[in-house]
Amino acid sequence: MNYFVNRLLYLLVVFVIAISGVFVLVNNMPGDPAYGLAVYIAQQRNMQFEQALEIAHKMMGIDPHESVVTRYVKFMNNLLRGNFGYSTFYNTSVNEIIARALPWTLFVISLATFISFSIGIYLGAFAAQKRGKTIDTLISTLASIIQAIPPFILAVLILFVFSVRFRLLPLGGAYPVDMEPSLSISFIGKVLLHAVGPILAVAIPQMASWTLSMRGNTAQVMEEDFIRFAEMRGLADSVIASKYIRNNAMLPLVASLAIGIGYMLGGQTLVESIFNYPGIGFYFGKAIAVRDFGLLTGLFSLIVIGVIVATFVADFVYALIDPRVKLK
Amino acid sequence: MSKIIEIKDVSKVFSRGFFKKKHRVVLEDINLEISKGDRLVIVGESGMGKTTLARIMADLEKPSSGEVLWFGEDIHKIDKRRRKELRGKVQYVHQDPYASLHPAKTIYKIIADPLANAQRVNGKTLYQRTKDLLEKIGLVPAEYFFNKYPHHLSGGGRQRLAIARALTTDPEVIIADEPISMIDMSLRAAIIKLFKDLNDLYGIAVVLVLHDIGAAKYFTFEKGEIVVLYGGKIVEKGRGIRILENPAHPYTRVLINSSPIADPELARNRVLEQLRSYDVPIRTKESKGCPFAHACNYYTEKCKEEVPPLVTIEEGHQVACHVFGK
Amino acid sequence: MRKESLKNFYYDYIQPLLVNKKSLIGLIILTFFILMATVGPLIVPLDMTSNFAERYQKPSLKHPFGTDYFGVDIFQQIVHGSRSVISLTMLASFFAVLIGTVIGVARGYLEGIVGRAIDAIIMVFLVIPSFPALLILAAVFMNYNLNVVEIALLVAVWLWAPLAKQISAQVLSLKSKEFVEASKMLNMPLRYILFSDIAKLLIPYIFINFVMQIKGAMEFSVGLMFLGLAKFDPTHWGIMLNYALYQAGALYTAKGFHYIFFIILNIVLLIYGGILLSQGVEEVFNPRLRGNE
Amino acid sequence: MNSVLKKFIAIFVIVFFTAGIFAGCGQQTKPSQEATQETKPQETVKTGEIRLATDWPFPFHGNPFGPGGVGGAWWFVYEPFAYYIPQTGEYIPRLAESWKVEENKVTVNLRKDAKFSDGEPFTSKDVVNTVNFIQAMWQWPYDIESVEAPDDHTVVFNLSKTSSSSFVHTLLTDGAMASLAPVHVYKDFVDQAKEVADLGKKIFYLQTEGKPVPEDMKTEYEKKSDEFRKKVNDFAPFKTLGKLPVVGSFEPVKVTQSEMEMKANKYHWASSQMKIDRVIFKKWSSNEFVWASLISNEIDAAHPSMPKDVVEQLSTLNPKLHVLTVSDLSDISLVFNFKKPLFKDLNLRKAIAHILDRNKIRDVSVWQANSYENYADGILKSMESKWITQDTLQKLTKYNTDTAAAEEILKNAGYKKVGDTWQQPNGQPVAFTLSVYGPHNDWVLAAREVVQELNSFGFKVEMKLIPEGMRDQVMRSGDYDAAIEFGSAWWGYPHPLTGYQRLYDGDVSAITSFPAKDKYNTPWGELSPYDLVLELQKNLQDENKAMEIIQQLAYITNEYLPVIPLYEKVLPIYYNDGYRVTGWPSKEDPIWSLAPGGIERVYDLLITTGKLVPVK
Amino acid sequence: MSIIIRVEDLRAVYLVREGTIKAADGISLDILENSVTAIVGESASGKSTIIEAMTKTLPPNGRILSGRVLYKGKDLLTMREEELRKIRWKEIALVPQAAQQSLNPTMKVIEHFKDTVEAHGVRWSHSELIEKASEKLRMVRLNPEAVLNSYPLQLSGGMKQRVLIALALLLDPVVLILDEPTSALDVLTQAHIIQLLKELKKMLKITLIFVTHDIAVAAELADKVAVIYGGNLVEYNSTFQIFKNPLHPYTRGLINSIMAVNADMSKVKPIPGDPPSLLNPPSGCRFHPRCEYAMEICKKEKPKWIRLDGEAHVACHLYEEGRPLK
Repeated sequence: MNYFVNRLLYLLVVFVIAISGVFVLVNNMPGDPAYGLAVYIAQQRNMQFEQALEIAHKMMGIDPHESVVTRYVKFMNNLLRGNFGYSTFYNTSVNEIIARALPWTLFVISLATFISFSIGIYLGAFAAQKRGKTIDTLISTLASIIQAIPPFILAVLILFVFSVRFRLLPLGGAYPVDMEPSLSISFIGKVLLHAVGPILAVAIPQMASWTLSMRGNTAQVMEEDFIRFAEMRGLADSVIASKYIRNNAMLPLVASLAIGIGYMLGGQTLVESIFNYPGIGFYFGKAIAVRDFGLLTGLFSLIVIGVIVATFVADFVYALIDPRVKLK
Repeated sequence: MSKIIEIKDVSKVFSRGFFKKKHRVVLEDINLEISKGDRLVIVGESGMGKTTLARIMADLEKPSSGEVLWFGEDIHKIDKRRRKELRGKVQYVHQDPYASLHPAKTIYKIIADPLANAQRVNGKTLYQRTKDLLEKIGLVPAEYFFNKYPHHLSGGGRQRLAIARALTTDPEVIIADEPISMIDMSLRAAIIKLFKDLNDLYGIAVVLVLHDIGAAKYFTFEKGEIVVLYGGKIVEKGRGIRILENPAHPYTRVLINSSPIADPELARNRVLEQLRSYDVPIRTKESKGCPFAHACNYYTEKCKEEVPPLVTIEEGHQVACHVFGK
Repeated sequence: MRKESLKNFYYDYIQPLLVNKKSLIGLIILTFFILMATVGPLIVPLDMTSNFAERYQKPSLKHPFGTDYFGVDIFQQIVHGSRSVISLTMLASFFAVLIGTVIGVARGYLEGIVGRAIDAIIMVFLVIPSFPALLILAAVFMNYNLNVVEIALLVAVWLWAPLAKQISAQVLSLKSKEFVEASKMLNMPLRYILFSDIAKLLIPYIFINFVMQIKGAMEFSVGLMFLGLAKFDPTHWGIMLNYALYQAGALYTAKGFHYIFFIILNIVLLIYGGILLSQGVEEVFNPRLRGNE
Repeated sequence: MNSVLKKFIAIFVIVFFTAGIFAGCGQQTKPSQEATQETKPQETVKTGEIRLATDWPFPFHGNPFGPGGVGGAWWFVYEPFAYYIPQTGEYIPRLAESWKVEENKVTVNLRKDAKFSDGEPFTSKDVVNTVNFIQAMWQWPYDIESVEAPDDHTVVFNLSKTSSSSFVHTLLTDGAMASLAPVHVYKDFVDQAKEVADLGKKIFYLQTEGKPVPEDMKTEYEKKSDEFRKKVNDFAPFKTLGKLPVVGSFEPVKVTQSEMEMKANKYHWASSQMKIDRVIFKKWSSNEFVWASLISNEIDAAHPSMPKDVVEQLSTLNPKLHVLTVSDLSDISLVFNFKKPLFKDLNLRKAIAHILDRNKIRDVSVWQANSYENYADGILKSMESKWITQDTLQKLTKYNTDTAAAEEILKNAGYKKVGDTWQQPNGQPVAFTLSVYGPHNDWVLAAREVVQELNSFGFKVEMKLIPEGMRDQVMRSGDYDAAIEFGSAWWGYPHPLTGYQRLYDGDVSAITSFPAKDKYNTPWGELSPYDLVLELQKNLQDENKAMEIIQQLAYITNEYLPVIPLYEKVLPIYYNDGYRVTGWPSKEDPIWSLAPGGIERVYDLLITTGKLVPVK
Repeated sequence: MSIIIRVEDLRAVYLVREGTIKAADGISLDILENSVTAIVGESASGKSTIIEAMTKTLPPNGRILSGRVLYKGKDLLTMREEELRKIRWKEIALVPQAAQQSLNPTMKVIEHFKDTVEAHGVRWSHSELIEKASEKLRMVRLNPEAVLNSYPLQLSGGMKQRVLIALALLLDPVVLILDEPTSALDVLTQAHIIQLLKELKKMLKITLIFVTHDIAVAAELADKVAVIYGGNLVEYNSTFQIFKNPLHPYTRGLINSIMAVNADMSKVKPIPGDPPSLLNPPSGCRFHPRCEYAMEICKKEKPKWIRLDGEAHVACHLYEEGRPLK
């Protein structure tokens, strides 16, 4: 238990440093969210730009003269209370945006991770057991090639092929607006259908990397003495493959699974923007584009918290499932 | 000034846990001396503290209490430079020659680098000295090995190489931790022989940590001392041949009794002495009594309460036992 | 002696890579691209004059990869663009590996409060998501005219942390190795222990990471061009792709298939070469590394 | 371990399903029960639906004063007094039945059958309140000195003396003036709005008259307006009322991040003619996304810029897709930063005008656009013949693509070509950066072509992309050498004044720092374009005088090249005919010219006049 | 006594990056029922290869080139995998050398027992399983309650070794093969295991084959000893004969180099040189570079496997054509 307390304190320190770093970074970002509005006002009303800017600042509730330190103290203070700040662009609290967007992102990444993990584990173990055979070469070559495709290219291709060319998938959104959200089969079906694109874009590269890691791990575990001992005991291949090889090869991956989910929170910007999917990444991209610093810091903090929680959970899960760690 | 290493009242406690509450006494009040040209064997099973003792002697670990003197100077009180100077005189050979040799360096480099560092030589002299050293420990022809890597050698060859490396600083004492346990039976004698030769021919004091009583006997039957450790304490100490032929402590007896005998007839007829327990005792600061009490077949109530002192039962033979101490 | 050690080096590090199928193919691919970047522009001329009427020509002898939306030869652009792609990618990977190694080794060797502090720094860079951070950095540095080296450094800042973490773990285990202890016993100086004993075993590891970084650096550099941080280079593959996908909409027209295909092919092939090489390197060197643990 | 792993996976599955369910429920901003249960007027059931693409703020607040307003729903929701068709110059009455313009006074007679979508009648009180609201919130338009409501259906606007003559047009056609703040929705704010607006006006008039403004008045105003603004900004009718009562033809009923659903206003005055009772907006996230939506019939109409080949492909993939183009009343230009010494040299700008092949640039960038073949006179190509006399044209330099001419100009001015590179008279190479806003596809394509042509001529030009969200800032701060930007543009009011104002006393001059107040040599003597613009504004009603000034401005613009226009932007409008809706007017119909600056007006007009009908 | 396993001309190799390791090169051996056979050799001499090839459990890079292993008249090497699986463990159980890593680290000990039982279609209830497992664990002097619910890493090296033996005994096999059962164990534990095996042999009707590099262990336990050198069988004789009258020079060297506790230390004589690399084994007799009796023919011709009087088999040119060892 001491270990976890220790670890928690350490992660807390890391968190504070990271968040402060993010804050400094965002606050040094050039650009003024009120600029566009000011240009518009100045042009429409034929007034001096400086004056228009002042009006725009007031309209958006931005105080450009507030010192960075004050802002920082305010921000940290809010964060302590679980308040992620205020979005000037959306004119609402970041918490509300997170409440709207996070479930979708979590939905996509957890489903994508689940799918890619299960298939990747299976394929990796399968390939490793057929090491050197054609099927192994095929699987690992394919996985490597998929890994070589930059994710945004993959996302664009998926969108084009499935939504545009063959019109199999709906374009954009999380569900059709003319449906009432409910637990009905048809609604859940629509939600799943809308999520297929983003899920594929996340899951395919993931799957490739799980496959390759699992293949490597399996190959390593297969060399272990206890595998040969299991063979010597006359255990069936299927039992060895599942209980002995797969379980042991999977352990390190299960830990990285949790961490992976944390990291994916931050990596959704491109995919969600391409698929127009209303998750965290979508808002993140928007926040950068419109220089919504409040939203930006808020989402950044969320992602950092996500990664840290994931790291912590990974430690915990790993200790839970691996007796070698548990007993130490 | 013939004393090279003196260990005075050395204890070692390993602590762990967040508040360092869990602890384990690994060594307790050890006193030892090594003088020029000595042979010393530390025997005992694993977990008895022999490796820790050897590492403390070689200053690879700090004792929790007590003094370690090299050439009469407390190594934890002298300055770094002096310690460095003295360190060359005390060398250590690890148990596992696979791990103690750099896997990606050639044999030439493994010897020549420290040689150049210690002797401040280079060029042809370095080459010649490296060659001499390799030949000295029996890797002949030396040039054949120069561009080989450790994994090209057998276990015995590797251990020789590790010994050769220890010799680069012209040490006055070599401490070797289980130098033969990772080596094939047929090559073990040769390594022990090498240590004996180093001792005989160059006057280097040798401290061997062994669990193999036979090897201990081979090393000390001409001269040298044996120290038997149990539960972090010296239970018996004395001239090698004397102890092996007339063991006083019950543990020493069991140890000798359990050692393999290379004679089928004798082996089949011998009766193994069984202990009451084969567990390794875990001693804490609160532990009382003789560490062997829980396993000893001769224990008395006294053994549970009082730590037996190390008493001399004969010239050059000390034992720490309430029962056999007299 | 020297000749011998060269030979040894060849047999220990080069020859196994040539024997391993994966690393051999990877090496061939990478060599091909490096040649393309170095020698290519000298051989292949670049004519960027647009010719709208000649756009989307199918691959032919005259235009091996066809022409793009502007009617410019795609092959020429790929060849000339490889220079900026490869220089930025390689530099960024190099810096990432350099920073990662130095910090990782330092962390591995330093105990106590300094070590924990370095640990925390590594962790900080691990928990800040790199891509969004880079987006912001891109905006922050937008008005500085950064040169390739500076941009590579900027990219490397977000790549080194995982490597540093791995290296520090490696060093932590290596420094308690018995051969390191032996070097200490032999009074070997710290620099010898760090740069000869420890670094020697990290080299294959670092190399693998270097190759792995190529992928990350490649993606980042393309992203940076999109964002306008890196100096705009119309033949940079990332920009070509941007033109193809977003400006010219080549995906949406049957004529433009080859346009996108050849750009993606080259990007994927380059990264795939790196992946193959690193897989090969891992296969060749890791057993030995593992065997010594 | 096995069982633990299974548990772990089970937890995992549960977590993602709950996440999904959470995501499903409580996602969208939708009216509360109260709104849906309201008794509906008896209406014939209509089933027409049209799908469009646009943008809107999300979470949707329904407050036009809040950030983002109501997005693309604007013209469906807020009707102006009238629509103005630029091509015919005709005003189509909407909320106004008729109006009378007198000296500094506009009297508007409101339509008597206009009702809000919740059944409340639309009266002159709503207009008064709206004007107070805008003035209080936006500190604009102070052109309106006061507004009165003599009866429920008459509004009298008293304009200030300084009000420009084009303001009447704005007043009549601007969607903001009539119905933004219905009294029954904003009832808690009415008095406060009037108080703040009056105070603001008072200060403004004191300032324009050059009189001192008492400090306490200023502070009072600051305090009151801040308080008011904060209150209004926080007000989200769509959320708090659960509905958005609108006077326009459609009312938003359900809004998500990616889609917005609007239902017809049953009480709308044209309701009986409308055959379409539902509008679905898709989020316009990127042009490619809109292309994809058009191909797959996800939307019925949109106006993205699209390369030629994509259009061809689209038409083959979707034969129901039609395209037409209208002038976007704006042009894309090469603009210079006159703070950089390089561009102060007119010779260089002239040479550039000769080097560029503007037809080629147009082909690459927006192929449907109108090309400026010869001139750079600051008047849109499509309007040139209307505003520039033959006589004037004779006087203008023709900038046809002619590199030899360019070379000659440069050589005469002391430039030298050394190797492949042109050098300035001071020995420096002609080198600069061309900045272009990254997210605008057509601009980037144009920039690439410009850079390419200039480089092959022997200049050293590099291109730089301005990241998303940074355009105004970069351009305003003058942190560029040359750039691609809107040049002279008409925007809402199709008169050369708008364009010249932009060039010499507005946005473009703000970013280029073109010395507009300097005097320039013309056949009419030494003239300053800045003065000319002011003069033109004063003489707008006097057509002859205006024409004369316009000739002079055209001359200066063409000869002194504050910007080089590349092509006249057009709005390509794509619509699916016969998939969901049909009845689109012919491509020549002047109604399309209403599209620039608010294409939803066209859709609204087509629906409310019953022209667009659902496909059976 | 009848022959239970007959090995005929067994050849097995390992494929490695550098080439082919000829680990077992023409081994022929008869194992008698209910006897204890020791296979003695240095590390990498091919001794483990023999038993692994016999049971077809070579590591993935191992290949059996030729030979037959007849168990009760059936050739194990050509037997179908399914059939072989049934025989494995139920009739022939092999306890591998690496006892430390031979248990799945993520499974409790009890699950290993369960797996093994299930694999052989034995239908025991859970309580039956516990009972049987406990019985076998008690047989190797382990506390079943504690051990069964432990993870492997909670057990000491000696305990793991005993767990493996208990596991091997679970289905009452006919033949029990142990690979280095005592190496890497402490003296007392080693003696303990040897004692245990002796008792097992008395208690159960079982054929025991074990592999060791310590010929002293063979002396204690074995009825017959087979000596392997460099992948070749060099001598096969009864234990008593081997120790009394070693025929092959290597066997003789091996016995002379033992540092047993009862030995005359002045006669201990290490074998010079290093064991051969099986990648490029020496020509002719593989021992010739280290053999003090080496003749010209030894370099060229491989000695034949000849049977001398009694049970003695040897492969040495000294005995061919009736040349007696002097």
